Amino acid sequence: MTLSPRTRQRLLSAGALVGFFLLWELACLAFGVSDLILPRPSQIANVLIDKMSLLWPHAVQTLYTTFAGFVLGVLAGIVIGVGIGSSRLAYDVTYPLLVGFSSIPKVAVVPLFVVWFGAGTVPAILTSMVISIFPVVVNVATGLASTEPELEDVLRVLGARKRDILWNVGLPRTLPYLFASLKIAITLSFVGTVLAETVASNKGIGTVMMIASGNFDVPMVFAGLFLLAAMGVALYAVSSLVEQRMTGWAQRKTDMAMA
Amino acid sequence: MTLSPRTRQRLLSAGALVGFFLLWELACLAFGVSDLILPRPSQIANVLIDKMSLLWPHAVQTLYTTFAGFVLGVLAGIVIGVGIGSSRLAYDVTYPLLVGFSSIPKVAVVPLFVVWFGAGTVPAILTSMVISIFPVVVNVATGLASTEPELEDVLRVLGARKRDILWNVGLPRTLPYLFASLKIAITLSFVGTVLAETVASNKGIGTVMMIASGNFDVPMVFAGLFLLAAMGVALYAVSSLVEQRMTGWAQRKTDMAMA
Amino acid sequence: MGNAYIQLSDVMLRYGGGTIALDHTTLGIDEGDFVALVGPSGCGKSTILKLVAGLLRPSAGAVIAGGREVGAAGTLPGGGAHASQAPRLRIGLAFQNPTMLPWLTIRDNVMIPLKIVEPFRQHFGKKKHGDYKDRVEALLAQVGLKGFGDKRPWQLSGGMLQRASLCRALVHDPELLLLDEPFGALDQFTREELWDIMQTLWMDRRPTVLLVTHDLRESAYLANRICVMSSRPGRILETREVGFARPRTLESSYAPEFATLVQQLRMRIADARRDGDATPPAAATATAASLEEVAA
Amino acid sequence: MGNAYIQLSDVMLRYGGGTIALDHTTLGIDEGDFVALVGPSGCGKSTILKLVAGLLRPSAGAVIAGGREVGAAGTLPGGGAHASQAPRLRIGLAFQNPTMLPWLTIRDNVMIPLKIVEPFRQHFGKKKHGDYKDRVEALLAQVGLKGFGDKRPWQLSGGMLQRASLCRALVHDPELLLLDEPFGALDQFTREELWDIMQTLWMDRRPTVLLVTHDLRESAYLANRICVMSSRPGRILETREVGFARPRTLESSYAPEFATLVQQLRMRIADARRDGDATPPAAATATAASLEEVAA
Amino acid sequence: QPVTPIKFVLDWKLQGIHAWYYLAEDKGYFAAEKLAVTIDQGDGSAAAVTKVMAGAYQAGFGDVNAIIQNAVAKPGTAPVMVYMIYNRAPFALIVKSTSPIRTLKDLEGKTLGTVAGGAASRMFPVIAGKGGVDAAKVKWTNVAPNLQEQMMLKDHVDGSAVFSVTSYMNLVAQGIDPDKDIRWFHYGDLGVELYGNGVLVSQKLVKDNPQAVAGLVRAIHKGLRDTIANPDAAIAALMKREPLLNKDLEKRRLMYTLKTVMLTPEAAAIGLGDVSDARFARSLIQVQEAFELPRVPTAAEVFDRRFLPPLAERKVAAP
Ligand SMILES: Nc1ncnc2c1ncn2[C@@H]1O[C@H](COP(=O)(O)OP(=O)(O)OP(=O)(O)O)[C@@H](O)[C@H]1O
Ligand SMILES: Nc1ncnc2c1ncn2[C@@H]1O[C@H](COP(=O)(O)OP(=O)(O)OP(=O)(O)O)[C@@H](O)[C@H]1O
Ligand SMILES: Cc1ncc(C[n+]2csc(CCO)c2C)c(N)n1
Ligand SMILES: [Mg+2]
Ligand SMILES: [Mg+2]
Repeated sequence: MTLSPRTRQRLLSAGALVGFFLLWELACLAFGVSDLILPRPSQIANVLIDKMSLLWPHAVQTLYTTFAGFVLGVLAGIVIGVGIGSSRLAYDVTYPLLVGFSSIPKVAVVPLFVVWFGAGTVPAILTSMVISIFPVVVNVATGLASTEPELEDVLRVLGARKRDILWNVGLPRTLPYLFASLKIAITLSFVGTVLAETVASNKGIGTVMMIASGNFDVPMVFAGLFLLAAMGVALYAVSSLVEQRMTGWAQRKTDMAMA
Repeated sequence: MTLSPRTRQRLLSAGALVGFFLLWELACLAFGVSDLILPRPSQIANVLIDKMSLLWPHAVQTLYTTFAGFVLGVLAGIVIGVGIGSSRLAYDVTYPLLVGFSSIPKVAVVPLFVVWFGAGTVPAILTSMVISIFPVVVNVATGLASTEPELEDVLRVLGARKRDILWNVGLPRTLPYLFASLKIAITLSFVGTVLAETVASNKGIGTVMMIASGNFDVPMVFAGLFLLAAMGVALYAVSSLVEQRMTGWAQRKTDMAMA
Repeated sequence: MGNAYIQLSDVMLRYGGGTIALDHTTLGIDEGDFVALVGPSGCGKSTILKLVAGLLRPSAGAVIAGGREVGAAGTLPGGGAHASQAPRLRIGLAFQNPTMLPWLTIRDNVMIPLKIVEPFRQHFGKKKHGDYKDRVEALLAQVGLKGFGDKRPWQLSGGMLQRASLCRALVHDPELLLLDEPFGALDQFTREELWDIMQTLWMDRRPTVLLVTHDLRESAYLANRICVMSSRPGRILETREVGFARPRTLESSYAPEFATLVQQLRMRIADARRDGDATPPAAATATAASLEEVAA
Repeated sequence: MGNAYIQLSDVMLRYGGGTIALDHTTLGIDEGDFVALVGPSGCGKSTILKLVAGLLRPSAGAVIAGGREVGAAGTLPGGGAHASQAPRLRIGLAFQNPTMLPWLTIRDNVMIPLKIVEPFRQHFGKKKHGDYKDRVEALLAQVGLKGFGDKRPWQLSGGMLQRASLCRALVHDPELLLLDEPFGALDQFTREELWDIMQTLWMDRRPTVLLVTHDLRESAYLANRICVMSSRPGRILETREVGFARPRTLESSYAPEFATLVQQLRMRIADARRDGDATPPAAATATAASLEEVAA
Repeated sequence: QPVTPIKFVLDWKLQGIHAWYYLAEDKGYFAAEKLAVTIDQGDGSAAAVTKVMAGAYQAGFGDVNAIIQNAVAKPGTAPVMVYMIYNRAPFALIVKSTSPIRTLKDLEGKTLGTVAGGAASRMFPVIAGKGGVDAAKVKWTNVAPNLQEQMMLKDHVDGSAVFSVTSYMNLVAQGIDPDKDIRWFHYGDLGVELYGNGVLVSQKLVKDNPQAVAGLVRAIHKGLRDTIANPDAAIAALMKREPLLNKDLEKRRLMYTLKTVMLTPEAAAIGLGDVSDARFARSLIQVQEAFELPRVPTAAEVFDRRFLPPLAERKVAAP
C-alpha cells in the first residue's frame, strides 16, 4: 500500500497528536494522578460530549468576544507599531510605557474595566484587546526597522511620500513579522477574554470554569480549557491560511525544493 | 542655548514620560477618581518611597524568578522554534499543541505546578518559563521559514550540513525576529511569575499585591505594579542593548541617513 | 562653478563607515544631454547617481537637479526647509543591483512608478488593469520579457531582472534617467538591441540621461559626452564630447573614429587607475581642462 | 552519453513556476578542464551551474559531478539514498548576484568556506585569527580590496562585492570552480587583471572550471573550450576548442585568430538567439556535431 | 521521637485572622509537639481542601462545607476537619442602606453579585425557602471576590452575597462604615446552620501519624487561646511575618471575626474547636440540598473530634 507523501505526513501528524493524548491518559493511570489535579483526556472527552449543548453558548460567547478584542487589538497594534517604527520620539516614549504596561498582569487591570463598564462583554473585549496589542506592536516595529533601505530607495527616488513608502514597502515587507505576531496575539486574546470573564461575567468559558472549579468539577474545568485550546487552534488555522496567501513570497523555500 | 539633537531627543522623551504621569495625576484630580479605583501617581510614589525597604526583597525575588524563567523559556523557545522551523512533522504536530496550550490562561496551570512542586519559587519559575516560550517559538520559526534561500545556498554549495546552515545562516538571519520575541517574552515572564506568586507563594511582588488588595490598599497594589513595570523596562533595556550589538546589520537605515 | 540642469559643485561624500567616496567632485549636465560616466570599480559612480537622485545627501558641497537643491549638505533628515520651490524632477533610476520588491510580480514591480508619480498616480486606480497594464506589457515585450509579467522576481534570471529593472526606470516617461550599468548582465546581442531602444527613446523624448557603464563601446555608442572618473575618492578627470551623428548604428560603431575614441578612453582610464588616490585635486582639474574632441 | 568528470546527461529542469529552463541538455567536462558557457540571457546558464553545484535537482536526466550523482531526478529532498559513495567535490561557486551574509564582515564572508569545508574546517578555531585571516587578506589584496576586510557588505560598491565574492569562491582551493559572470560589474582593466589572476591560478592548480560569461573575449582568453547555448530551454548548440598557447596575454588577445574566434562565436550566438525556442532537439544535436577547431 | 514535617496551607493571603498560627509558631508550640510546620498562603477556603486532597499539603485551614461536598464525591480521599474554628459560616447578603431592598422578599427580580460557584449564592435557596422568597426570581452576576462591594456600590448589582468577615473589613478599608452604610442579611440569622472554616488534615495523616494530628491541633489551639487572651501579641507575630500589612486593620479584622463567627454562645458552651452534633447533622442536610449531593455524608466522614484537647482547656468565655 503506497500513500502520497502528503497523506503520510497528515497521518503521521494525526498519529502524533493521538499519541500525545494517549500518553497523558496512560501517565495519569500509571501514576494514579487524582482527577482533582489532572483529569484524564477520556474523562474530559466525556464531559465535552455530555455537556456540549450547555457549553456551546459559552464557547460562542468567548469566541465572539475574543475575536472582537483580537481584531481591535491587532488594528491598534499595527497603528502603534507603525508609529514606533517611524518616529524616534514615539519609539523613546511609547516603548518604555508599553513594556512597562505589558509587564503588568492584566488581572490587575480588569477590575478597573469592570468597575467602569460593569460586568459582561465590554470589559472582556477590552482586556482581550489590551493584552494582544503589545506583540503586534513589537513585531510590526521590528519589521519596519529591519526593512532593507534598498527596497525603500526604489520608491524614494520617485519622490514618494513617507506614507507611500510605508504602504508599498514597509508594510508588505513587515507582513511575515505581523503574521508571526498574530499567532501570539490570538492566544493572548483568548487568555484576556477568559481572564475578564473570570473576574466578572455571566457567560463564557471563563465563567464556566469558575463555576466548575467552585463545584470541584475539575474535568469540567479542563473541558473548558479544551474548548479554549480548540478555538485557539481554529483561529490560528484561519490566520495561518491568510498568511500563506499573503506571505508566500517570503517562504519560497519549498518552491525551490520542488524544482 | 543649543543642544545636540541627541540630548534634545532625550529631553523630549523624558518630558513626554513626565507629561504622561502628570496627565494621569491631573485627570484623577479633575474627575475625582477614587484612589480605590485608580490612585494618583503621587500617592503611588509616596508608597514606593515609604515602603521601599519592605518592598525591596519582594522585588528582588520576583526579578530573580522572572529572570530564571525567562532564560529557560527563551532557550526552550529557541530549541522548539528551530525544531518547528526545520521539520514539517514537528511543525504539524507541535504548532497546534502549542497554540492550544498558549490559548489557555496560565492560572489554570499554576495549581498543577504547585501540587507537583509545592508552593514557592519552583512553580513561579516554571510558569514564567512556560508563558514565555510561545512568542519565541513563533518568531524563531517564522524567521527561519522566511530566510532567503539564496543565503543558504552560499553554504549548501560547500556541502554544509543542516546544522552548519542553521548555525551560520538560519539563526543569524533570525536574530531580529528573536529579539522582537524577547521583548514580548520578558513582559510575559513577569506576568507569569506574578501569577504564580499570586496563587501560591510567600514572597514576591505577586504576594505583596494580593496582600495589599486584600486590604484594599490600592496605592500599594499600584506600587507593586510600578515595580513590575520598572523591572520590565529594565530587562527590556538590557535586551535592547544586546539587540543593537547583534542586529545592527539589519537596521542600517540610520547609517545611510548619517551619510 | 557651473549652473547646469544637473550640477554637483565641489561635493564631498563621506559614508557612515568613514569611507570618503567623493571629494571635490564637480560635474555639470545640461538639460536633455546624454552623459556617460566611466571609471574604475569603486570610484563613486553609483554614489553620484544616488546623490543626484536625492537618496544621499552630500557631506559638503551642493547637488542641484532641475533647479532644485537635492538635500543640502548638513541639513537634518527630513528638514526640507532648504529645498527650493522648483517641482521635483521625474526621475527614472535603474539600480546597479536590480532590486525588485519580492512580494510583487514583475508587472507590478514595473508599475510602481505609475502608482507613485504624478500625473500617472491620480489615474492609477482606474487604469492599472487597462492602459497602464498595456503600457507595461509593451515595455516588457520590447526588452524580450513578453509573458514574464506574472512571474515573481526570483523566477527570473539575472539578465532578465536587469531588463525588468530598466523597464521600471522607463515606464513613467522620466525627465531624468539615471542608469547604473543597466546592461551589464546581458549578452552582447540583447545589449545591442537595448542600445538601439535607448537611443530611439532619447531621440524621441530627449530626457536627460546619466549612464554609468564599464563598456566603453556602449558609452561611445549612446552618449553625447563621456566623463572619466578617477579612483576613489572619485573626481571627474576628463570629459569627452562624442560627436558621432545620430542615429548611430552597429555599422557606424565599427568605424575607425569609434575605435579610436574607445581606445583613447581606455588609455585615460588606465591612467586614472594608475594615479588612483594619489592624484591631488588640483592636478585633476588641470587634466579635466585638456578636453579633446572627436568629430563625427 | 559521455562519462566525463562533470556530466549532464539529457537533463530537463522545470522550475516551480512551470518554466522549463533546460530540456535534453547534455554537457560533459573533463577533469582539470576550463570551460566557458556563453549564451543569450535567460537561456539557463546559471541553472546549469546550480545543477552541477547540487543546489537544484534535475526534473529528468542525470547530473554527475566528480563521479558522484548530484541529486538524481525525482528523488525526494534530503533522500540521499541514490547518491553514490564518492566523496563530495570541493566546490567554489561565485554567484551571479554576489550574495554576502549581511551580518558578517567581508573578511568573515570570504572565510565561510574555510569554516565549512574539510580539511580547513577542523583547524578553523585555531587558525581563523592567524593563517586563515592572512590567507583571506592576501586574496582580498590581490583583487584590490586591501583594507576592506572589516567592512560590511553594503559598504562596498557593486564591483567590489563581486570581487569579494570571487575571493570566497577561491579561498578554499576548490577542485571545481563554478563562476557565474564573475567579472560582469568590473571595468575593463580590473577585469583584465583578474583574468590573469584566474589564468595563473588555473595553470598552477588545475581546478576544473566552468565559467559563465557574456564577454566573448573573456571566454576566449580564459577557456579551453567554449560551449554556446541556445535560447531557453537551453541546450549546448556548439562546443569550440580554444587552442591558444598559455599563458595568454593581453597582446595575444589582439592577435587576428583571437578576433576571428570571437567573431565566429558572435555569429553563432546570433544564430542561437534567432532560432530560439523553435530549434528542435534533434537539430541542436546535429549542429553540436559540426565542431570547428581554431589552432593556436 | 523524630520531628514530623507538615505542610499547612491557609485559606487566603496573610490576614489578621491567621494571627494565631504565627503566634503558635513564634511561641514554639509546634516545635514542642515535634512538628516542623511550614505555613503557605492560599487562594480560597475551598481550594485549601482540594490542595490537601491532592496531597500537596498534609493540613490546612479551610471550609468544612467543601469537605462535605468532597466527602460525597470522593469518599476516602476527602480530608477531615479536626478543629472547627468558624462556629458560624460567615455568609451574608449585603445591600446599600439606601437600597429599597429591606427584606428578603424585595430581592425578587433583583440582581446579586456572587463569586462564581460561591457557597454564599449556593446556600441562598435555604434562606429564601425559610423567608418564603422565590429563589428562581433572583438573578446572579459572577464577580471576583474583591470586586463584590465595589460592584454593589457602583450599582452594577443590587446587592452581593459575601463572606461577612471578609466583606466587613473590605468595606472598612474602602472607607465605608459597614454598620451604617450597609444593610446586612446574615445567613446564620436566617436559618442557615452551617459551620465555616477550621483545621483540616488528610486522612492519610490521621491514619499514619495520629500523634502528629493531635499535636497540631493542640498547638493551634494554644495559639488561638493565646490570641484571644492577647490579640496584640498575635498581631505582632503576624506583622513580624509580613511587615507590609496594616496593623490596625488586621487587628480590627481579627476582633470582628472573633466576635461574629468564632466566640458564639454555642462555642462558649461546647468549647473551641468542637461542633454540636445535632446542628452539624442539620448542616449536612442543608449542604446536601443546596449542592444537590446524591447522598448525605455521615458526620464521621467530615469531622473527627478525637484529637481535640480536653473540654476544660477549650472553654472560653463569650466576649
Ligand atoms: N552604503 C555605503 N556605506 C559605506 N561605504 C559605501 C557605501 N556605498 C559605497 N561605499 C563606498 O563608496 C565607494 C564608492 O562606491 P560606489 O558604489 O559609488 O562605487 P562605484 O563607482 O559605483 O563602483 P562599481 O563600479 O564597483 O559599482 C566605495 O569605496 C564603497 O566602498
Ligand atoms: N527560481 C526560479 N524559479 C522559476 N524560474 C526560474 C528560476 N530561476 C530561473 N528561472 C527561469 O529559468 C530560465 C533560466 O534561468 P537562468 O538563471 O539559468 O538563466 P541565465 O542563462 O543564467 O540568464 P542570465 O544570463 O540572464 O543570467 C529563465 O527563463 C528564468 O525565468
Ligand atoms: C462568598 C465568598 N466566597 C469566597 C470569597 C473569597 N474568599 C475565599 S476565602 C477568603 C478569606 C476568608 O476565609 C476569601 C476572601 C469571598 N470573599 N466571598
Ligand atoms: Mg556602482
Ligand atoms: Mg544567470
